[in-house]
Amino acid sequence: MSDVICIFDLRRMFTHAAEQIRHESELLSQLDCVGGDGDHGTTIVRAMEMLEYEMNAKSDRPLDVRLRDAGWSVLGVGGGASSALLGTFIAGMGDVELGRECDCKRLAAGFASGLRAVEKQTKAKPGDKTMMDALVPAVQAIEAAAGSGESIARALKLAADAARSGAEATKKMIARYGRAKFLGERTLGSADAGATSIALLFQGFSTAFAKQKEV
Amino acid sequence: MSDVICIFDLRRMFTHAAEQIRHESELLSQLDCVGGDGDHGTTIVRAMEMLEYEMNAKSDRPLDVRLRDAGWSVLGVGGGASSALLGTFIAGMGDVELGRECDCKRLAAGFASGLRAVEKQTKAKPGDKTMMDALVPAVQAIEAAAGSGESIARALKLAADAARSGAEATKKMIARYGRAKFLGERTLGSADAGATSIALLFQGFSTAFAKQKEV
Amino acid sequence: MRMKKFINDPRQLTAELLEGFTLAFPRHVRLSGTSAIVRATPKPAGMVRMVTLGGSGHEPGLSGFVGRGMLDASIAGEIFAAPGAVKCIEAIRDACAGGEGTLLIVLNHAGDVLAANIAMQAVDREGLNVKMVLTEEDISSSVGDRRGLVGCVAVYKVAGAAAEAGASLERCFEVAQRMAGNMRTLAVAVRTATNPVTGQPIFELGEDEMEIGMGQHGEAGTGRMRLKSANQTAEIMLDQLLTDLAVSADEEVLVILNGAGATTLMELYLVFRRVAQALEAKSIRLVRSAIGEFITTQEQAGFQMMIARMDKELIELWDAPADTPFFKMP
Amino acid sequence: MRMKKFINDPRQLTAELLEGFTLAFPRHVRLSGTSAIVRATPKPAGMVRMVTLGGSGHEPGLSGFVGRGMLDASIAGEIFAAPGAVKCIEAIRDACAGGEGTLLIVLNHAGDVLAANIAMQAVDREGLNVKMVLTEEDISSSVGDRRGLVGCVAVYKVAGAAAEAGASLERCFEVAQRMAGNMRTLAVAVRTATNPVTGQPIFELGEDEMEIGMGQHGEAGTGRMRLKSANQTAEIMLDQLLTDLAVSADEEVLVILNGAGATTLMELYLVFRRVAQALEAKSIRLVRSAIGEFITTQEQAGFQMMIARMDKELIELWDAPADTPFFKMP
Ligand SMILES: Nc1ncnc2c1ncn2[C@@H]1O[C@H](COP(=O)(O)OP(=O)(O)O)[C@@H](O)[C@H]1O
Ligand SMILES: Nc1ncnc2c1ncn2[C@@H]1O[C@H](COP(=O)(O)OP(=O)(O)O)[C@@H](O)[C@H]1O
Ligand SMILES: [Mg+2]
Ligand SMILES: [Mg+2]
Ligand SMILES: [Mg+2]
Ligand SMILES: [Mg+2]
Repeated sequence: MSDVICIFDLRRMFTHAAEQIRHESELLSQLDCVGGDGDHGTTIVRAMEMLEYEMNAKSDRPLDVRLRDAGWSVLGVGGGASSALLGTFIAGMGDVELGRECDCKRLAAGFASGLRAVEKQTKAKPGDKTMMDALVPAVQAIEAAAGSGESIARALKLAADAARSGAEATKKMIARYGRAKFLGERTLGSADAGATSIALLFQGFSTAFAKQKEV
Repeated sequence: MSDVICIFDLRRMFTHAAEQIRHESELLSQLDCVGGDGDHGTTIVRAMEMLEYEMNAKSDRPLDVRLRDAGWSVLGVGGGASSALLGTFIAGMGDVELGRECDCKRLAAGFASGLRAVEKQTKAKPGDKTMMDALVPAVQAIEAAAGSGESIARALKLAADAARSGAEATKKMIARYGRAKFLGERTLGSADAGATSIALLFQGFSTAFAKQKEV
Repeated sequence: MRMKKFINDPRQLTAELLEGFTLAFPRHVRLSGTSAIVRATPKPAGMVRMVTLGGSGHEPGLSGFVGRGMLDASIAGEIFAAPGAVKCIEAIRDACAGGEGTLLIVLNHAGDVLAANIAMQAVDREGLNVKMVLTEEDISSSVGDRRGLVGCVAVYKVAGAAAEAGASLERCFEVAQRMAGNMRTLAVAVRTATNPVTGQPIFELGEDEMEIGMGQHGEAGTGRMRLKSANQTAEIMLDQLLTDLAVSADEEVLVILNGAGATTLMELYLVFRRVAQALEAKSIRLVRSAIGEFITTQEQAGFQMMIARMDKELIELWDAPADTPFFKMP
Repeated sequence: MRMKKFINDPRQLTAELLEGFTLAFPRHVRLSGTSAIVRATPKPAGMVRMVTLGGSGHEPGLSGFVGRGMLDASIAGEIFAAPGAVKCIEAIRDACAGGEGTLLIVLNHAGDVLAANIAMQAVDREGLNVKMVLTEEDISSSVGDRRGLVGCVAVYKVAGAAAEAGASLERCFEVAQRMAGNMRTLAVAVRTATNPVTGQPIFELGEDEMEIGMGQHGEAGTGRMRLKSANQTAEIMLDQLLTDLAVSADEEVLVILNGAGATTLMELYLVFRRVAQALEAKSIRLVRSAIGEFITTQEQAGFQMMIARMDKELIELWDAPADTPFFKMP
């Protein structure tokens, strides 16, 4: 069996990711209290549940179409800055052709395309204490892993690790985007809410995949 | 020296009474919290300070005129139910002629006249848990004392005692007038705010007079 | 809960707030003497004047409804305290000087009624043409001596419209009485206010308690219970109001929801939604409504629900133009 | 402070509040789709449409200003959350279908701007005639990326009046930009709000602390200090605003005081009084004002002070008739 993912894998990835995020939703809202409006847990769970729902819908369209539609659905439900960016990311993944099955290289191209879409909407870069601190290294890790011929499971594991370190690093940063940017030094010491949920997203992707391969 | 009071006595009476009430103003507001709006201390102090001010004004008008004007001044400043009734009481004292000096009998007639004026404005009777529970027995005590030839100091002492017992008795009553009437049994156990301040008023009248006579 | 308010010297509070209010609405109102808020542009001579009185601390409160189509004057007392009777006498005299008689609208609270009665006795002796209407619609107390709550605003509106249209004093009085007799209010609170002068809360409610039957000044009510949802609270209150007013199917009603201070409009919308649904289910016709903060109780959390039976004429008067600081009808 | 609110299922909160709102103001508004509040009676064809967007939980908030003379549509998000970009695209399409182009007014908050940008890219691709204005007047942050606070209401008012009078999209845009560029706002809080969905306060202030520079959703500010009097607070805030806007003597200004939720109108009057006195002392002419609750932050205690430089045309547009649920000009 070749190393590819199909809609069933994608479905499991999003189910696991939603699970992770739901589980930490109170923490995510608390992190958003530091400089934001204290609702990130609520908004990101709403977005994740929409993605889960879309991935579970019956349809035999290619993965890119599924992702694009799912991303736009998130852009439909609304939920602040994080949903707009997450929706853009997922929809953007579908801007490259993925077919009904795709290998690690294609998948990495999809993630890279999603990141490009996000970068069109925000000027935030790693270091600005936003979800970009987790998203950018995660996508780079997948690309690197795919480039050196790693398996999908391995690539996602590396992405999850990169996202987690990226989120962790936001603790030492001062926010420059989002609601928290007005607070300056006060945001030092606690992690960015959006970066933390992106780390959970990739952790969910990874564990879902790891588990599947163990079977 | 015959047993009469003049404007200097009246002045001292109101100064002492205002002093007593000011001293207990927090307690009076607290008592008003039970069934009322928690402001009796504030309103009654405002009224007493107006009376003090009026009594201290330079003028050689007769006592009845002084009292009538002072009462109407209280009706001018405003301050809820208690000021309206206190103002009416003091103004009503001036409805009988008191001259520039008056003896115990005349003074008792003045108090009785004040009470009649109040009774025209409220249907509350002793037993209804209002200031009437202190005011009615106080005035009756002065009248009785004057009738049996007691001194002014003694009459005011008896009035103060009667007012205090009357106020004390309101603890066992259920309010039937004023803001507290809507609360029924909840008002059991604590004294009526207005009755308590009337007791302090007469206590002030009495101590002022007692002190003067000691000199 | 410690008081946290933007105030200056508490003894100057009322004077300063009246000054601020008149500075904020120069097109509508001005201060006459120390405590009467009157229209910036008086009504033409020969028309009935509408006057009310009551304590401050309920902003927008009574004075917020002085203006074309509603009140001509509002006599403001100190915080939570009736104005002095003398002030009332002066304001009524002024009103009578300009108009064809004066309608005095008084909310049934001991202090206000005492001041109004003393004033009425005085102006009667002077032979002035004044009639008084008492609003007493709080169903938490028994018939015969009920408190006046937000319902006065409806009375100001309809009687004010009649006066503005040139009706006689008798006619304005009749309209005011009809409105007053056809309305019922009930208040609920979940958190009480602090008195801005004493700095103290009047009483405290438990962490998960609410109380139905509150007074206008944070006076405790008679129906303490566990905090309920918006829907349940709406139903409990509406049922009591409809029963007391004996409303039957096909009748037309006005509903006013009056926020106490801290309760959000968001919550009032939720409550209103259920009221509208419940009325619809009973085939009672919700013909008019007003939702907002009209007569508040400092930063108390809770609201008043008023329901009134309307007839064709009352609806027309409700719809008539009004232009006051806090109630406008185009 | 435990949350005590009259709500039902928190997940249904926004849907229920929009339903309650439209039930309460049937003469002014109706719901289009799930989350666009539009005028009950649309503007005649061939006129510019005014559209805004933003999260709920700020009632009356943006949707409270939909009606004649102000907005044509308001796209409501969930509590404190921008609406979805797709909803914005749909609402702008609808607006453009009826009118001569659409002016989209967006408060500068990351989520709102992201949604608006995605929507603008989409409708631009469709060739629709839409222009966007960003309001960013919160002086607590540095120039270039300031938050949008209550100032949007002034923009709705003047640009809405221009649109109502038949001005072109370019003209409405120019008016909106001029108003937006000439206004400055600063917020203060003494007690924070609880989020109605999570039930949690965003942060807590000490017993005798206040904080200047608060955001619109209870986001912490940057100027924590001891609680001050009404006069002192008014002076501190006004000075910062006047300096930032560089107002000089004889200029004409509009002042808006926007209550955060629990702070009483009584307190706002006191603050307003001092603002009026201070402006007078500086010979700055206070030509218009608005005082009340326009865009709230749940039961937060505090307020926003907005000051704007006005010119003859802006004043005329401010004075033009408006009839919306929470802003009326006769
Ligand atoms: N301009 C931006 N660019 C990138 N990320 C952003 C931006 N604004 C906000 N974010 C991210 O969104 C998170 C907050 O999301 P959320 O609380 O759901 O939305 P909102 O801030 O609208 O309430 C922040 O922690 C940050 O990671
Ligand atoms: N109708 C009445 N008759 C007699 N006394 C009354 C009446 N109403 C109120 N009071 C007295 O007034 C007191 C409350 O006074 P106060 O708090 O100053 O005024 P308010 O009730 O207007 O706030 C009550 O404790 C009671 O003694
Ligand atoms: Mg947030
Ligand atoms: Mg009282
Ligand atoms: Mg009082
Ligand atoms: Mg948010």
